[in-house]
Amino acid sequence: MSARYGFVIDLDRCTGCGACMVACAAENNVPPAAPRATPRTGLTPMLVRKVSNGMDGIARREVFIPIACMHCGNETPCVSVCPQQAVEVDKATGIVMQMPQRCLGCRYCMTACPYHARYFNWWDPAWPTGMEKSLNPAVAVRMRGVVEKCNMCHGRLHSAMEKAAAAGRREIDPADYVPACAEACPTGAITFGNLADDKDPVSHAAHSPDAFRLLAKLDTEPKVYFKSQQAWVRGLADRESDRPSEVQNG
Amino acid sequence: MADLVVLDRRFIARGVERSSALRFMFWLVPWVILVGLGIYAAALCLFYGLNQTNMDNRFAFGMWIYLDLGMIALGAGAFFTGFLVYILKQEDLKPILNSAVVVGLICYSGAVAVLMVDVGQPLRAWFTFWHPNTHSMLTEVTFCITCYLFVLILEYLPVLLRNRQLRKVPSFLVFEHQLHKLVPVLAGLGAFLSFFHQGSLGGLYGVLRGRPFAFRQGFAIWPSTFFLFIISAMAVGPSFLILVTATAEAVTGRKLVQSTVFRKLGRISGILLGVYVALKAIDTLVWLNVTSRAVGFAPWDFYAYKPFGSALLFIEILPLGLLPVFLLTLPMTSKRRGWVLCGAALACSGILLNRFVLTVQTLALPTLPFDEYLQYIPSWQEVATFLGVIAYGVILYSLSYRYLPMFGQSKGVDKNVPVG
Amino acid sequence: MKLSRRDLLFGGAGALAGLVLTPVPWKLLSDVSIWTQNFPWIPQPAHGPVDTKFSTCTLCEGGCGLRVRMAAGCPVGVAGVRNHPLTRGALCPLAFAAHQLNWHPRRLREVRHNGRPASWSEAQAAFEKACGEGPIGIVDGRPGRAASTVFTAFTQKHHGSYQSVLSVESQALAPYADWSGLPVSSLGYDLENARTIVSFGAPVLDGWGTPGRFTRLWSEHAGGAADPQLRLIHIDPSFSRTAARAWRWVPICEGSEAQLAAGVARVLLEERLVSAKGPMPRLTLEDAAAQTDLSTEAIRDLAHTMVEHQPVVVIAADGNPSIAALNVLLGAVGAPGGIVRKRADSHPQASAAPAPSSLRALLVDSTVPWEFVTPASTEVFRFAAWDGGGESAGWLLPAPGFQEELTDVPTPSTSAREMYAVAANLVTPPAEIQSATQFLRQIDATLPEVEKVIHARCEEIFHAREGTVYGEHSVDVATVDTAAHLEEQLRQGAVWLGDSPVSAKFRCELKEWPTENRVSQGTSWASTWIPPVFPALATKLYQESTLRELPAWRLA
Amino acid sequence: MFPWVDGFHWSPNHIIFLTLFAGVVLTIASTIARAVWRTSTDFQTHRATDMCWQLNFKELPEAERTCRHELAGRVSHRTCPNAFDCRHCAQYAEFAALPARGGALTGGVSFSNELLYHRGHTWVRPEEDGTCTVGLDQLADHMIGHPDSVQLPANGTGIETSGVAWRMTKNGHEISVRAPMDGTVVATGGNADGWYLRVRPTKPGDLRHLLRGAEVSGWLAAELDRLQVQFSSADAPVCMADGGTLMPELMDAMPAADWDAVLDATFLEG
Amino acid sequence: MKRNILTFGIGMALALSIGWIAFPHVLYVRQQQPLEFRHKTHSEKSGLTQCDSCHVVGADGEFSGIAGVETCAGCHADKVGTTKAEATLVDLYVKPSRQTPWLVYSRQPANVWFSHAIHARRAGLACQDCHGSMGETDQARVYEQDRISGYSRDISGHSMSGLFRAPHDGMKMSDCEDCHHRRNVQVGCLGCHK
Repeated sequence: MSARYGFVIDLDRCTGCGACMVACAAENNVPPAAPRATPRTGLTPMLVRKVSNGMDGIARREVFIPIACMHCGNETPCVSVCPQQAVEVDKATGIVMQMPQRCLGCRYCMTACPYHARYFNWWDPAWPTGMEKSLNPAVAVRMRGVVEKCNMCHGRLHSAMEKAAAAGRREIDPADYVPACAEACPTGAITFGNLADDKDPVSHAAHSPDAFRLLAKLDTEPKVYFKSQQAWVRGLADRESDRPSEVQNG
Repeated sequence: MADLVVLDRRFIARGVERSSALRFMFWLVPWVILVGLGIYAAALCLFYGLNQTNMDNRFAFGMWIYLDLGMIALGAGAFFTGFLVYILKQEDLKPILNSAVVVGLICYSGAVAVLMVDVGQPLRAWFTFWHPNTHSMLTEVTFCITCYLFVLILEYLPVLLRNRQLRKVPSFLVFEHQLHKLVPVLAGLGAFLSFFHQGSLGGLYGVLRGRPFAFRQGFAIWPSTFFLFIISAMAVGPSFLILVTATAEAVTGRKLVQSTVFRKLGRISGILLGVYVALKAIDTLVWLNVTSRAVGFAPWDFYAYKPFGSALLFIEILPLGLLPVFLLTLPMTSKRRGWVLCGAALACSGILLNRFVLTVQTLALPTLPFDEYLQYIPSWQEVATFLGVIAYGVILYSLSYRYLPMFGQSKGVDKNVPVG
Repeated sequence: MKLSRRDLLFGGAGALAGLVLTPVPWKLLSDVSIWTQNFPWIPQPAHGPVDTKFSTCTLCEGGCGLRVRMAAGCPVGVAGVRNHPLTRGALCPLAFAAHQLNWHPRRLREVRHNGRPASWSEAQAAFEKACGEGPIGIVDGRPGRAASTVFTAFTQKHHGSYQSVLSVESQALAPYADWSGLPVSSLGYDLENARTIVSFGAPVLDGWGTPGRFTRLWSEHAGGAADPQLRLIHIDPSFSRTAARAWRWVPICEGSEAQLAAGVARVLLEERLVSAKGPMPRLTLEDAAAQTDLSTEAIRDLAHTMVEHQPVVVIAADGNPSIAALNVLLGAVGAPGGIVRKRADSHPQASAAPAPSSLRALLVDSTVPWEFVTPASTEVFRFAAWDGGGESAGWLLPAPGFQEELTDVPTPSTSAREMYAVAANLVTPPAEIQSATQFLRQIDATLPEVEKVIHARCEEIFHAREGTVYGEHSVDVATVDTAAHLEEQLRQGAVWLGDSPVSAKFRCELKEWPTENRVSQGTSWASTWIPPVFPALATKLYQESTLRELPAWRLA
Repeated sequence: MFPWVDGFHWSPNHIIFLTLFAGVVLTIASTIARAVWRTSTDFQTHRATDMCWQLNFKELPEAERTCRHELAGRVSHRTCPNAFDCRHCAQYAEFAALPARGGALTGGVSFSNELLYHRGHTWVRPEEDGTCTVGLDQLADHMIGHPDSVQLPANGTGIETSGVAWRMTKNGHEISVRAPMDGTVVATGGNADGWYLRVRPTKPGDLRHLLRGAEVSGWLAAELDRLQVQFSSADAPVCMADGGTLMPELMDAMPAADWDAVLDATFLEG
Repeated sequence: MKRNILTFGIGMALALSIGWIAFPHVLYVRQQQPLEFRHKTHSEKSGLTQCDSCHVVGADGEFSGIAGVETCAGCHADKVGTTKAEATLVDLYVKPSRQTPWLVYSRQPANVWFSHAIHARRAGLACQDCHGSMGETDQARVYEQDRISGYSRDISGHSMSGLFRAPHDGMKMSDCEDCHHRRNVQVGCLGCHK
């Protein structure tokens, strides 16, 4: 099987509640914020950012953009730069995989990523006493001094594969593999599926006229699509000269 | 104390005048303090992790990477002078050679030391050698710099073994003699390695298609910055040697090399700088009109963010690029020591500015349409480490100057020079 | 022979050469880097069997279904339940980290009296003494539970008073209760059938009621469509999340919701947009416009849009009667798609009156929000799983935390249909922890056991033979064979939902337009969240990003 | 990446990379290896001693490298090109033929015409039995006086011209005395005996490189000048006003002087 | 000259002996299993000949690993035989139904995901292919743990040099990769890491 897993995120449906962020952190054993952590040094493999059209009053529009690793499929910027093969694109799934155990923390990949979707463990991961019992056994805890990012909840992919194997199947049941963010989204704004499969609703949505990708002109073939019926939101895909003047970021 | 003075005297070559031991110690004190501070700061970073710095997820590279790029560019004098003397047989540059080796050693060892603090998992750094990714510029850099550091150490060894006390051990003396005979090989090797890692350091940012401000097209696998960095490093290496030597002369109050050496270095530096500036200008034009627009970025937007205005670009090319070229090459100025020094200084700062723009400004600029422009002020730990490395350089240079035949001066030459 | 320096030199060289030919340097090199891959001070997940349990969230009255992944007997992940009738797999952002709450640093693990450690026996003695000396009161944060039955039983026997604290959502329904004489708990919103929803500052897309019930509904019937089936009109001084996603956002002056309601009412009546004839508010349209900082056209336009797509229902953020009155005018009371009446109502009449200071002692259940103010004169026995800070006068009694006790979950106040679910005790609570009911039963053993009450309720449902049980697959109660079987299903996380609401009209008599202009308190995104603390991972939302702000009265 | 590391596969990239890397590493390694190897062979082929001397000679100030013939006044100005080893000197014969105009030695060190002097301040006296006696000349003797310790080579050990003959220490200064000739030690004396070694020459009668007669006086004069210059820096009593004699136990008498430099110069150390 | 060679040799010999003989003893902590367990006895006497009579792959493919005490209780509810180990098992673990703190020889680190379902079911590997003759062992051998990395010695393998290894010695990443290579199985990092 050679799948190309990806997301289609309907920005008109995203209420910016943040369920995806929390669910992602819980699923992937991301530690709670260190006392001195800030939005600039935090660990948020899934990050919902708030962007406004810069107007005020009744003309004001806001959109929440969930940003995780885009799993670029072409010239993947972070893969070619890693000096010791800690990042690679999985042939079978198209997932861009980050290996914290191999990473030496040079952070070159972070400078390479146009989406700032990679995060560095500035602190030793720490949980309040006893809370380590609530860690998810399907995912290893990262250590200080390495880069991490969205691995598409590979822990869930593993259990799906295991389940399939136990049933003597090679292919996994798509229902068994849904990343935490997509599962958590209370409005169904985040949808996940196999872009290579034409029958998959997600690959349909990806081709809808409302769909767009961020910085597509960089030609890195990101596998996360966004969707909106509002023109100004679709306008956020590329940085033209007339950007929204002021923007707040999450 | 007294026998310390005697000891110190014993290591200074006979007949060579050096300032009094006491005076030398006073000179060292501030630098030693700085090094201590630097070590303390580095220890904090290694023990508590990089949260001690002010870097963050957007500013993943900070002051230290800038330091590395800058130092390695300035340290290029080592390989380039070696290349000129041993391969191109420019014998008249020989007097400056040892000094060049020491400067190179300082810059490279310093850079590697900082790098070891900069990475999050220094204990795993060797993975790069075990599982290298041949597509990564950083791999190229790591391999070349490590190898070249060995080369530099080997080049430094003969100088070291010529110390008055060490040479009294016959086997050392003979080994020094034999090794010295082989140095041309090392010089060639050094040139080869430097060529690659200087380039790769440029490539480091040039390949970042995710950072349109830094991204450049190029030839084969190498972006244009690869070649720009090589030329700029070769151009600025000699200039830095001029500065260092001049400083040493000022501090010691001795004439260490003939002015002809300065003039020659200056001219070489100037000519190469000229080539560099020309290429740089072309590269910038290509980027402005093709590369950047191709990926949907209006190039002048990058300069819309203060304090980094488009002024930086012009400063880099004109007063810090073209001007030194003239100062170092034109007959009337290149004869005057003052002008040469001035030109060298401008050239060095030009390259440092270039490295700064590439490392810091690139990261400060937003890529996503809804990103904002970020600022970053290094923490005291970063600054302290930075200064520590500089101080280490000064100390190593001073020690080498005091106890080793740095400028090939033989006994009695500067007998009649006033005590510096 | 004595060792010369040269000997040492050569010996050292030999040792060095030899060492390189041994595993020492290489093994150490690799081991040290393996060490960096599992730093001993970094926690590792426990080994143990993994399985999935279903339950219901008790952290607010929403009654959302939970799918809890357990490893080695501990919850390691929380998710929604796809076929849960109300939430359909959706949860609030905080629930996804709720399983970490039990290890929250502010978790209460010992009895405290006036801030000093004490013992259960002391607390018990003190409470018994209080019962002897005078009337005691029990405050319940969530009426209609088995525990509530225990409380009422106790108060009846010991001549105490039982009160319950109403959630913001129920308070919004209180006016209809006053006008119709029905208990608040029997009313709800029939959102599923509404086509226009006008929220006066209620964060309907941000944690209101049963989070997920409306978000799912909205995303199915509205999403970002320009002309949606379900129109959401949001009236809010600030550009809140709901405002950002609403079909229309009407910004008005802080606290002028009542005036706007009056203005709209005036337009509706004057222009005969509704069948109702009155009462007419005193406030003129111009005054309303002036006070709400809207143009008269805007208000008129709003009124027209409201009635364009029927049925329409107005949702208030709080119990402001003027806004409720608007529903009466719109005929949204006792009609499909409006304020409806759940079928039976077995719940005790709940009164939101504050505790009379005549009481000798007051037992506050852990379901009561931390900011509930107790009269200074009475001795307070405060049950809580987490310490909400502030000076803790009286007794602070450690209560079971997340999924640590067997309890039942009654109908959420906003729901249009009756619901009944059971939250199992998936986690064995630490020693030294007791629920209020356990505490009371130690004083009076004749009180009913929570388990028994739940059992009885199940029997009741079984014999009524109405509604549906939503477990792995939904089955009508009528087809369930035994009550025991029903109870077992509910205990394993299934949900019982009553049949659709009776359309039997109930009338609200409205003599004159309410004049009360109470300012609706700004409802924060976590207003329904009862624990005084947030899960550790909520820091992702307000510290490691600027997506949210930590509500002032919550503790990280 | 490397053929023996998990998951390695040959690809053009890897091949280029490996070749370059291997090349670099080999070059570095071989360079070191060659230097070490050559060094050890130099020692085995007894070239080492001579090389060391040659190198040290190069480092000597020009004033201390004057040719014996200039010292003897045969030629006006000449610097020795052969590291004081006249056995390899082409012009030796032609210069030696010239008449010497050696002035009498002023400033109180005496020397004997029977002795042949080495520039390292040792003398050689050929004996009847074909062996040679080796001792310290008067200047060195006066300078050191009674050495604190003397390390003489065992009988049978070979010594090479300008190699180390024996070691002495005085007031914490290590002094290694250069051998005046090639040969094998047959007997050892000491400071008290007035001689230090008795040596059987390797090539009998080949002592052409040693100073004699007028050369010695010229040389000693130059040496005394040097000493004066060196002492002048130290706050020492002017010990050698013209006509005065060099006082014995000089090192004890003038502890303040820069003996390190003086000894290095006197015994021709680097 | 001779002397130099001699001293050089001595130094070398010293280093070699320390590195090859003393080092392993220093590096590894040796621990005894909590119980004297005999696979042999169980397979011969009690006829539990199949590995999966105790080590089970569940319906979702989850592997039970070493059987829980409840499985032991199946036969050892009361003392079977009179050995000391028997007494310990029943009194210390079965009666209070406390899990036996086995030291797992082949326990992979937390960052490794190994699925018995995939390897044993789908790929059809036999248990012996990796665990060797564990099933026939007649006593629980000493558990050796690396002081620095904390891994069981079975992971890095018992041969220090990595050469002349006994079959089934070592369960390192390289071993997995070799096997995958031989059967040309293509998996990325996260195919085996979590």
